[in-house]
Amino acid sequence: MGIFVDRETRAIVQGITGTQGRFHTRLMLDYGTKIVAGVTPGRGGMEVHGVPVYDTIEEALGKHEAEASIIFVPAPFALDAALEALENGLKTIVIITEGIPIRDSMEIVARAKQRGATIIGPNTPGVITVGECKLGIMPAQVFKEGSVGVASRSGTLTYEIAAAISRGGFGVSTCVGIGGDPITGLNFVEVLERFRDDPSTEAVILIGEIGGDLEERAARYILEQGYLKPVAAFIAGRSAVAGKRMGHAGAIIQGRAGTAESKIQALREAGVEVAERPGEIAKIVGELLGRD
Amino acid sequence: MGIFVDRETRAIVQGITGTQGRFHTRLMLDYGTKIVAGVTPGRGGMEVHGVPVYDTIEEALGKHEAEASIIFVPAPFALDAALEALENGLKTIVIITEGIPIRDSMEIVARAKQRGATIIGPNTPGVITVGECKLGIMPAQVFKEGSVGVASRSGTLTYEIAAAISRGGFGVSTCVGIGGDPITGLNFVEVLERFRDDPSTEAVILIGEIGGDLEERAARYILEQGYLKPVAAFIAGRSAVAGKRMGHAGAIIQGRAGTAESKIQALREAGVEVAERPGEIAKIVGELLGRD
Amino acid sequence: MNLLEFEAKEVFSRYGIPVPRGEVASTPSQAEEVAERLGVPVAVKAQVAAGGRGKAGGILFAETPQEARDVAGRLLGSEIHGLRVRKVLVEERLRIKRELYFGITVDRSSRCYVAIASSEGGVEIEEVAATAPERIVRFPIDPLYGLKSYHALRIAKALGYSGRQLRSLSSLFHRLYTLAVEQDAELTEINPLVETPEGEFIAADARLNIDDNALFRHPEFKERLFSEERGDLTPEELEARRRGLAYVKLDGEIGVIGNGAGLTMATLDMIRLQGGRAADFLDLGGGASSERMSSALSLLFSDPRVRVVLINILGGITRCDEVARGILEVKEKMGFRRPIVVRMIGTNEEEGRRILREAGVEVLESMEEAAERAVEIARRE
Amino acid sequence: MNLLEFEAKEVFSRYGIPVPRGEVASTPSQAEEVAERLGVPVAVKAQVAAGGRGKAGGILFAETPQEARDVAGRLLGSEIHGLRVRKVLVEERLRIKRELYFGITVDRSSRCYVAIASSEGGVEIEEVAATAPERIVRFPIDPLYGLKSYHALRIAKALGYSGRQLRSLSSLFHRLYTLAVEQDAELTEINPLVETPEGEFIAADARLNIDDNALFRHPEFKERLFSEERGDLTPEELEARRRGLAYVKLDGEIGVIGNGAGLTMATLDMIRLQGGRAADFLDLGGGASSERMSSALSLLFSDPRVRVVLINILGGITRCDEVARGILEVKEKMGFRRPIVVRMIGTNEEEGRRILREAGVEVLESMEEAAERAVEIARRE
Repeated sequence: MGIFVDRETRAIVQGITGTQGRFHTRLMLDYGTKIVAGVTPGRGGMEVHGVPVYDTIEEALGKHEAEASIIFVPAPFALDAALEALENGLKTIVIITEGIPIRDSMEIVARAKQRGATIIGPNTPGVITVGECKLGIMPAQVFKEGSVGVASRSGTLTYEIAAAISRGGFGVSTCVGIGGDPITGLNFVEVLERFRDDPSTEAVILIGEIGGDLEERAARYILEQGYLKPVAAFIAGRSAVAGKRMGHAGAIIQGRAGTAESKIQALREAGVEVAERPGEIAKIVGELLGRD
Repeated sequence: MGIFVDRETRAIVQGITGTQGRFHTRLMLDYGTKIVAGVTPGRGGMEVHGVPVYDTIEEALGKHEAEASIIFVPAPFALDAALEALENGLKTIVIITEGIPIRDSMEIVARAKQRGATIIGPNTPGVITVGECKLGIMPAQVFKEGSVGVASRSGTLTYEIAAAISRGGFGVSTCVGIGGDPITGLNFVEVLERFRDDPSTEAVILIGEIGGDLEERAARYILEQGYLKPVAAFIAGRSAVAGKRMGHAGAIIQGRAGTAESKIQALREAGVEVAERPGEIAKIVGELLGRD
Repeated sequence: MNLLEFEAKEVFSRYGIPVPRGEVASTPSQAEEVAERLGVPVAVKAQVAAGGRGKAGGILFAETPQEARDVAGRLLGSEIHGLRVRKVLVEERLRIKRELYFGITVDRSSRCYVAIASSEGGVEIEEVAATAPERIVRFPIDPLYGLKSYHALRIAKALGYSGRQLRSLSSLFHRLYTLAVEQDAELTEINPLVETPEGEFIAADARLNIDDNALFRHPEFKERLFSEERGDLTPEELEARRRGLAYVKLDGEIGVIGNGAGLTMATLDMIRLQGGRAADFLDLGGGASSERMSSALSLLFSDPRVRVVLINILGGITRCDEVARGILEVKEKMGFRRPIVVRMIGTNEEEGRRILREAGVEVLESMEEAAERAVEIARRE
Repeated sequence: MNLLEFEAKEVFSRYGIPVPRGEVASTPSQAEEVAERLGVPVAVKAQVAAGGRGKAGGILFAETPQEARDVAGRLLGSEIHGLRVRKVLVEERLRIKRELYFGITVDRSSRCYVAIASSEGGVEIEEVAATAPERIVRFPIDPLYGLKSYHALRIAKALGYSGRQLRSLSSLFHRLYTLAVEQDAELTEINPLVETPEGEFIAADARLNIDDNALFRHPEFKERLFSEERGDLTPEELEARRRGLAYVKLDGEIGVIGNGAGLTMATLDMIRLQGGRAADFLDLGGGASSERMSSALSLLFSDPRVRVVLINILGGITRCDEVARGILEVKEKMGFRRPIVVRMIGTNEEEGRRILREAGVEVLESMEEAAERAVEIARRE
């Protein structure tokens, strides 16, 4: 179970012959992920860790069945890679690539909507349904199987918190990186909706940061919908200054919008427990799940 | 009755304040067409022959109901005018404008398909359902009411034939100019389908010309579908030479494709009577309708 | 508007499509200099905007600069399909492993651009379509989506390429598509698209036909619309274009003026049915004014081949009296240099007839009659 | 990348958006010359890529060329919001009937561009949004459809214009949209957009922020990315950018290096919770190599404000031993110029710890502990 991916998910790796694609294909295979094919134009006929490589997705789908893909191609080619996946009917597309132009991301997301597909990312560590499928670049060892759903805008901070959850004796159902860019395929509300319907998830952790208003909208959603599963959060960037981009393209306070304070306040007003520091998360999870 | 427009049709004139728009608005009103509003950006608040003018279609539709429009704006602005009509939900759009770039026409037609709307033209005299509604620039006096449906790629040649029909004591149900450009919203097959379902039409005349293969496709349709109403045709351009554009942007024989001979042969093989000269049309109509 | 090969190749280069090294020359000695600079052997190619140039002897080869001079001398000033050769393109001679075809054109039935590729290049694509249709790949392009790089890959794959060549060929296809859209091409094609023994792809020939109606978006080409150098129009056609008339030169002796493309074509057809031959197609267009009429008539009067002028007007938006006044103007200015036959019906027909009757011109009722009369006069004159 | 006003106005002009007549000057005497050429009165505007420039005294006026020289002298070399003024823009002073606002920016929630217009220009749009939201028109733009001319008309109409002004204003809006898309703007705005007493619209100010990630499509701007003249980055930030590090200068004394933006931000937050102040945000990014680490550490060591460096690494793709080796490199090359505190867990953690222990560096387990230690050292030093 879990959301977006599970043990049945069959995936194609786009950009499988690059350094990153190659490296993570091995790690994903090691985790048990069903990588059925790879795609790199001009490299059709090769194999990468036993996975056959094709020039196009169309060709790959002529030989294999798949419903997901993970994209490692360089930023200037990511738009086309995503459109190729969409046009060929793939329904879950993880875009690891960092540095995609905003305009390209807007197009990807709009096309995905037309086709009813899910874009995870761009600039995401991907998604992992613990013990079942890892479609991403997160280190597997920090995750233990459990009932906490995690949605996050960052990478290593998520691993930090996942490790804290594990140390506390708890575990994760699915962890989704929605991505660190200003335009991403998923927002927190959409992930919360999925976790709501996932029987293997009992509580949800949101890992937010400065920039945009995804956290405020999540807070409003939780409040207005009377979200039934307990939610906790951590928000990075309370010490950030306005107008400066904090690493992630999306992590920027613009004018008065996007401050950590605004997000924390909104979440607290919606009854979400907001941790002061990552280390507190395990304790909070214990409270949420009703065990100490 | 008739097709595309009838006495209930309410239309907006786009480009109503230009010389052509103004002139033909009066002629259409004289014919009894329900012109409910005009649109010219920057001219909102004016009146043309008693028709109120607005800056945008959105505004016009705030005050009036309409389902059709007729476009007289210059070619560089025609794409936007058509898109505005489509976005605002109009379902029948007559594009009189000549000289629209092919790429713009391709976009107009593709967007119309998405929205389920009908584009008549570009580069068309428009459509007339005789005695009910004239949404076009054809001279009304050449048409008499009757049961012959006419679909044509040209203007004056159509009037020539309509006049011949009238002289022969017959009349027209609806006459549609599909337009003289290589890319048009309607083809002959689509018009034949409409005439098939129109009880006021008993026979159909197609007026074709060199270029493209609309006539051949119409012939194939008539043959394969066993079209039940009698069809006659006239094809202009038997003396045309390859590679030269005969006035209409669409009237050009390219390589071996688009000759009058090919069209005439295909139509005759489908059982369509093809007139040698416009003057024969009345006689042929008499035969089709079973009266001499 | 059909660009000349060297003009098209300039545009191709801008889009990163490889073309042979080469330069244009207007004189034999320039051709020699270019051949020297490039190194021999070279191809010397007549710059005329007509198809089948190769078969018509418009492409010659030279092993030495001197020979380049000679063959350039033979081409320059000659006529190919009725078009004068004013320039030649001198190019390195490519070594050829295989000749392919790639083009983007308008698919009228599907109302979109279509990419056409074939492993049979160097001959006309219609030829291939007729004899070996299985060698042609057609890819219709959704106007709201475009040709993406992975579509281009699919096309290149269908031609049997893989690896590095698959990438370079598909990238070339994609560039030509971008060019077609951005430049409003009605047709652009590379035939032959040469594969060299080293595995590179080079556009040996280049055709680019820009949609005349889109020239307002392309000021660069718009200027050439009325230029003598253009090369795909006869001097009469250029003059007519300057006067805003749709004119096509034909090879008969009956001048024809009509209003509306279909009606004018039908008039030509009628002349042919009567056994005559038209000297032209001249469409006044919609709502013709007296100036247009007089401009058209005087144009035909200046054509020595024309023995009689047949004017066929159906008054709708066009008013017959306006047209009649235009005819009268010509009479007053230059006199009727040739007999004229007028057929005129429709809006303000009576007033038009009256004006012409007073000028001694009889007006006929039917197209048939008018064509018959014109053919008769042409025979007699 | 934030363009300077005069650079943005160059781009605006290319798109046919009216801007005041003006020229840029690097010296007071150049400013005087420009004022003479333009005619007085003029505005003299500091060219720094920072908002609120007017309030900070960056825009002055001059009634004579001599005065233009004087005020330019005052601005040139001064600092506005920490950015050095290297150039001024000398412009004709506009006569103003009304000040509007128009901008195109990215709507993160709707995942599309949004056009924002207001009849309240000349103040920050966030200000208007807070105090008079009814004066703001927001128009979200479908990325697969675009802003059409009739959308622009609708926006201009909502500001209360009609007739000729409606057309000219909407055409200006449409041009700015075209610019935004073609230039990959993250934000472009005209504030104020001046309506003159004659009814013309002129972009009195111009802001254009180009998406850094799209610079591969804009070689023209890409070159400026590392240029000193850019003006919106401090020298340290520029140097970090050259080294490929995500670095933001802050005003404290604890140097921070992390891997991953979220983790680094959380580290800053932790320092603040402990009562300390960070000197920077420095993210090594994913899969950091030893070179990146050593480059980052030596950068912070060269900052005199830094009293202690806190390194927080979570090994995932990044390997702790790699990072440890990078730290060691710096020790060997330049020595530890400041105390360092390292927190490191994850992939190859043991090997990393061992390397650092041998170099005399203790590695801590938790972020909290590490932050506490760093704050303590900063107090002591």
